[in-house]
Amino acid sequence: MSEARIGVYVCYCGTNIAATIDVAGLAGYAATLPNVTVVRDYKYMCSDPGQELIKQDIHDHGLNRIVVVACSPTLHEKTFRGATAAGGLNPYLFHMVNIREQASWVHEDKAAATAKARDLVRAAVRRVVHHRPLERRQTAVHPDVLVVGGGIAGIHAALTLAAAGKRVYLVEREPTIGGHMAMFDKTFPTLDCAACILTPKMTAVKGNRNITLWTLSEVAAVEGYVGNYKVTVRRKPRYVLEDVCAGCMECVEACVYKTPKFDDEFNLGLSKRKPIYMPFPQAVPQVLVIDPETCIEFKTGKCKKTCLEACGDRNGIDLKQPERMETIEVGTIILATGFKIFDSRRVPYYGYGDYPNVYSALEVERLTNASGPTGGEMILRNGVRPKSVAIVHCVGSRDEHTNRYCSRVCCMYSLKLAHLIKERTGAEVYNFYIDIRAPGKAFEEFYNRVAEEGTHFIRGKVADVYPEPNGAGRLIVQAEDTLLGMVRKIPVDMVVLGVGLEAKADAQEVRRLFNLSCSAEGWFLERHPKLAPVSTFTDGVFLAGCCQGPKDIPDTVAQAGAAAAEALALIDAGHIEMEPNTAYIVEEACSGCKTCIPLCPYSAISYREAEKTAAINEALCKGCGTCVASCPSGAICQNLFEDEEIFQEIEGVLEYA
Amino acid sequence: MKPKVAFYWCASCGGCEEAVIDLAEKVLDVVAAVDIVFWPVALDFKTKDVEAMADGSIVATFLNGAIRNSEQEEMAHLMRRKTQVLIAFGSCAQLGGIPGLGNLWNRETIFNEVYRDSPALVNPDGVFPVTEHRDNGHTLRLPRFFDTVRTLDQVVDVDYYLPGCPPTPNLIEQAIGALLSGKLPPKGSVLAPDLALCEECSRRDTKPEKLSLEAFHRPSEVLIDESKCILSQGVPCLGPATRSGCGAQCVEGNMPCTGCFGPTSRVRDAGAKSLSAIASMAASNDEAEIERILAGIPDPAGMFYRYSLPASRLRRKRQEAV
Amino acid sequence: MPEPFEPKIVAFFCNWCTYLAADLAGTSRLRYAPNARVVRVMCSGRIDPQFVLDAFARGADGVLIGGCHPGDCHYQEGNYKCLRRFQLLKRLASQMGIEDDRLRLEWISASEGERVRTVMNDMVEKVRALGPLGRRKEVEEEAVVA
Amino acid sequence: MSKHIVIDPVTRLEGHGRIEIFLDDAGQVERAVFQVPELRGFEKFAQGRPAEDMPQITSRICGVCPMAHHMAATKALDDLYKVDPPPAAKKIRELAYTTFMAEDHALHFYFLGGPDFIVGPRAPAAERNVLGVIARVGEATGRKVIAVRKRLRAVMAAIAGKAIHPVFGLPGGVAKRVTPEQQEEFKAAAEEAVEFAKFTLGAFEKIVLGNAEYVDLICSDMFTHRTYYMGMVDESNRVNFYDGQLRVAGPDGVEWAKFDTGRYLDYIGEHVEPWTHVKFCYLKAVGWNGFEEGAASGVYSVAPLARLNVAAGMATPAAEAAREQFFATLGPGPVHHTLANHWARVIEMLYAAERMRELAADADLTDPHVRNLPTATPREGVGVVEAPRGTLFHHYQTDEKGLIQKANLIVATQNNGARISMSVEKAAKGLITGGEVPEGLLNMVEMAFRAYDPCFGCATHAQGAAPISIRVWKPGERRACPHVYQVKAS
Repeated sequence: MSEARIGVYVCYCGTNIAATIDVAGLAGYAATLPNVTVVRDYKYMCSDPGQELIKQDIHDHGLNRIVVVACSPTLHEKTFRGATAAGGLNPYLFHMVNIREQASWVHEDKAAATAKARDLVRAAVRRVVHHRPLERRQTAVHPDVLVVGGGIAGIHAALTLAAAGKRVYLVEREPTIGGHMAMFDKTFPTLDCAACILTPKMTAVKGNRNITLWTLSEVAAVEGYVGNYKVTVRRKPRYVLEDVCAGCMECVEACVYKTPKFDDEFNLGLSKRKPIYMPFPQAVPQVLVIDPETCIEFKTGKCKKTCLEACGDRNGIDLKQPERMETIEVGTIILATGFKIFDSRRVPYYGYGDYPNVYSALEVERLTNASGPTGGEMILRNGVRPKSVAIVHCVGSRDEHTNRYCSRVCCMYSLKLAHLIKERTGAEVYNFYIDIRAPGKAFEEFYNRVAEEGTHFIRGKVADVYPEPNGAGRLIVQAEDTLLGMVRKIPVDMVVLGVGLEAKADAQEVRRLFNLSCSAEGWFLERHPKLAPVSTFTDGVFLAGCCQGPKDIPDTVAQAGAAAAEALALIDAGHIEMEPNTAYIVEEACSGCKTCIPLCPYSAISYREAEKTAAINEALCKGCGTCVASCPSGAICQNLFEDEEIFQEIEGVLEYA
Repeated sequence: MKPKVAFYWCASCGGCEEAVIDLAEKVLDVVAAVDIVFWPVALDFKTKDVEAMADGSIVATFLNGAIRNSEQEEMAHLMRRKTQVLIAFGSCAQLGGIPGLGNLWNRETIFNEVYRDSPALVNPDGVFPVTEHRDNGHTLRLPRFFDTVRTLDQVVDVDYYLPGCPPTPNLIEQAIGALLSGKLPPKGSVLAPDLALCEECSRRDTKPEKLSLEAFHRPSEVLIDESKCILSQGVPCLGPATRSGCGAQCVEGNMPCTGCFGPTSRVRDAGAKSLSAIASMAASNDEAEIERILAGIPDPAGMFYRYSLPASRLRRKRQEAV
Repeated sequence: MPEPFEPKIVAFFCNWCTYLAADLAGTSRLRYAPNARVVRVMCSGRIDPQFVLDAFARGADGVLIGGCHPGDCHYQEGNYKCLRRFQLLKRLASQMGIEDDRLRLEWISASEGERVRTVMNDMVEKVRALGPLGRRKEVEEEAVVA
Repeated sequence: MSKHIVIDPVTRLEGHGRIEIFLDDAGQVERAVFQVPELRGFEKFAQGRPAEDMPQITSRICGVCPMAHHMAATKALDDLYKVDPPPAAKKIRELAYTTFMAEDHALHFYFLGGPDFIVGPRAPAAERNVLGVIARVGEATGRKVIAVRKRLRAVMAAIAGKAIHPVFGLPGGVAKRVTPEQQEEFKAAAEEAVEFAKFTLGAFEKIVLGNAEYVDLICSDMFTHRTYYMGMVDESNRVNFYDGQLRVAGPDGVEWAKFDTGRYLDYIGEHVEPWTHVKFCYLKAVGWNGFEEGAASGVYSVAPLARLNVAAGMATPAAEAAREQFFATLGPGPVHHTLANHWARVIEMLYAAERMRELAADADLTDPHVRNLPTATPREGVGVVEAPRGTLFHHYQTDEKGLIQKANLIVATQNNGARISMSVEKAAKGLITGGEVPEGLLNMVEMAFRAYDPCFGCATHAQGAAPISIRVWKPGERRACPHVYQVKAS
């Protein structure tokens, strides 16, 4: 290696760094370090003029190593590698020092923070000397895409990709796509009908030859890496053949159960269904489904199987239909697995589950829905139309005991429900709220409109819901009105709980399946909150909709489009460039002890009988370095993380100036 | 005039001298080719003869043994001064060797064990040896015993290393050959193959490709199958982490390699590396279960630093903690 | 008058969980003790026991290893390999007179910025209480023994 | 003439030591002190190690007699785990051991001690070595000596894995079986060993006993001490190196004690002097009465001469015949002449070779069952063998996991420590008169302890050895007490 000529570039990041670290002093110190040729400080290194400095110096001073002392490499490593390359150097002759996220932002004592920064710079300068030019590997991107979840997010992403001519696998766990949106009646703030805007998209999915729709299906395993994922999908039996069934419903008529007997999941148990049923009229696919939990044939084997007769020689029913495992190859994956609503039983004093007239907002969505259990008629379980209704906001949101976060949509849908209830019943509607959050387009206007309709707004958290003592059957809603500064006890016929949104119960398993990170609340973690909101830390896996965090339909659809676009970018590029941080074996140093072979999670290491040495398949290696650390004779090395580079870093941070 | 060669010993057992004598008839060839000017175990030349020589007049000195006391340190400096090519000869000089295990203790604890707590001892007055003892006008001195055993290159500049406890005659022969022919590798080289022992182990092919272990056994606990890789039988063998060149003698003797040849040139801390490799084989991801599996290795320091504690990154147990 | 003892801690953080958590602590402006110097590796499975002992030998008073929670490794199982080595290394370290609190393995996920602060502060306090490890000094003294 | 003479190091013995000789005004030796300036540490760093590692760790006490330490440690492990090796294992062990004894005695005779007689005590220093020996006995013979030794070392390596620092010893047996092919080679090697031992005995008789001056030297009072003797004997009180009871004979040759090795602590004590690192063994019951001869002093001696003195015979025919001739010549016994060790050593070499021949031919040798696995919980174990240089004790205490908690090692040269000091002083007083001290004379002082074939590596479990030096102080210097290093500097 020729004499190292290092350029060190220290960033002020405005005051982000400069406020806690003596940048000029740090630069001055860097200049005293061995092999350092040029040191510069600059207000914003990541800006064009900042990067220009690097290019210029490489040219003017014949630099062959670059160290940028600024923010986290996860943010700008790419940027500065780019600048290094633009200056005519191999981008890997560069190293980045993080003195913002991990120094200036977390320390107060300027002297201590600056001392820490000095140590880190010294380490980087020592390390970078040992860097070698590296080439990025290219790997082809499989053009097919997997979309997990058939709610509005998954549907929109799938249609967008299909429209671009890409083949999409849409995998949905339920018997139908549509997700939560299909359960809504109207959507805020425009009050247009959810079904009217959703069902056409659902049918479009079914009709699109680029989309393979698998309902009653779940992803069982994911192997491979960006551009080359191998996914195994478990397809549960429907017992009704999709390509045969015409959805004529005769089998339902014929079922030995004369009347529906079992809770209808889609209507949240507000109505009943038979063991063989159509999830809801507009379900996609328009195919019936048999629930083995409730079907007599499955439980006793002694059913007359009238459904089979009804279907006749169409033979659309196959009670022996097995579970199938399908393996598909895709280049990219979009996760749109959605959310679950908060279970109000966790707040006992609201009486949900105890008092029949306490409803969750989603149940009310069904009650107001024309295709719902009551055909859209707003009546209580006893068939009576409520004269007074309380809507309790922030149930399971903004709450120390359940979820601290704001679920973002509850205020607006609560206003929507207030409007609908008033419209359908003329009842007095009381909104118990903490704050009304209406930050979206036309949201505030909608809030005002609902207020003008005469809906009551009581600012206060509901402390208790209990039956009226006089036995008149109404419920007393008690809250402290923080505007009037007095406790209000309001008797109502119906209580609607504005439940918040939560991560799916199985979010952890899904996260592990796709190798993602989760926020503490269980929402999938985006790569960067601002610059990469739909990307994840696993290349080629993108997020759409509420699995990433609570959001409303417009945001969800926008995000789904963004995710589709990210996938398309990879697909149309045709290939992606992999980090060259792979492990490699120095063959003449390998004794063939085989220690490394079982340690590789990707089976990238194999033993070559002829040479009696181990070999690493670079295409399979993901660069974790586990084998490197375990090679007992030091015959395995890792690009970008060579032993020597790390030892230099250790020595660097500990060699006190 | 024949090149002058010397052999000397510091903190060692004499095994390295025996290894030279084990050159057998080849000793005569060596004697014919070189002029041995110092070799206490076999020849009657004295230190004063060495002191009388001009500095650098000895072409090569094979110095075995670690540095344990002040006299050895002085001899090391003397030999360095008189010698062009100084060879750290054997595990003790190269890595500290078995005596290096003394670095788990210090002068005081060792003295107490020997002169205070030894079972056969009858020492009512608590007499300890002293560096200077006056006895009706006569002064008797003993060298200063250090707390810490050091390798030769921690005391003087070393040109080459000849590994092994002891080095094998064929390596010694090759080294002398290289010296005489002037075909020497770069300074600081270890004069043995830079590959791990598995390379020359007759049992390599019997080792499964994917080996992970549900238990580690001590050689005393199991009957070792003479035909199979010892590690694959759950008995820790340091072969994968140890430099080859000995012909896998211990494994041929149906016992695991204990690492006397030290690490390859690419490893900085022999113990840490072999620990890493062996621990990684534990066939579990559960903390308690891993604990159970690794319990089969009751003495990590003694196993992984059997010959190399003074040469390890930490060199010794903390004085305060001894 | 001697300066009060400030422990030097070398921290090896995996790129995908603990390093991100440390970044998150930064973006969340959580304040913690400035004693640690982070060395980034792709996976805790890359952490060679040699690195840990080298850090101690060169004067670190404590070494902190940060990896993904069990089951969460970005590389599936690297953190388990780290755990296996760590458990044996821990015993070796204590044989060498290095106290438990000086060598820690912590599982910190990308979202646990708060935990980075807690662990850092806690470790610094514990090591401060233990005082300097002094390996570097001891070795230097050995070099001029006699 | 320089104010003092430094001979440094004393050569042709394993390990290191120092002798200080102080002269009075008349130039007569006033005091001669034998120092071992080194320290054992093995007992300490054995602590915490697994017991089964002891055979390999303690063999590093001495690279000349590693087999002795390896074997004592292995026997201690048998006792520790209360496990009895299968017959084949015992025979394999003893075969390796007797091979080693024959080889080691040969080494001493031709390389270390022999040159003083074959080349001559006052011959030029440059010739007083194995090369000088070869020059005297002829290159052909010289090459034979080397070849036989090589072959015996090969036998040891074949059985033990390594000749230097064996690996085969395990509680309850050995690590590896002996194959029929190996056995054939062993038989042949044993044959040659016996022939070679006889040849050596002949050479000794010719060169030494045939030389009146040497015989006088051997019998001279300055190389004679009347002390106790100790050695291991079999059930018929015959010399045995590998196993048996310990027998102690008084200066008068009468049996003073005979005991199981496990009870050694009842009989042996260790005494400390401030001016040396080696501890001096003595018989507890008699007590430590300084560096004195006679029945009233606990000082005793081990090694070849002692073994012959305590034994009623040798277990093999040719060796027995040689023993009888030995006592007939120097007899009746006990023989107190230190230099007679050289003769006794060659007789033992013959015994070792003959015993080796018996074992090599044994049918059990190739039985594949060479180990019984330990089942007992370990607590304490003692292992004792006769090393070339005398009785060797290994004694371990462990925790229930078999990790060493305490180790005690008493080695051959240590048993001889007191008598070696006495020999040196007596020889110095006998040889040095009038302060004129030619090199040859000093070599004869060296001979006084070379006869014991002392192993100061063993004696101190050398953690670091200082070369032996003989330093003669003139009266004037006494006041100044110059430090030897200052002298070197001047």
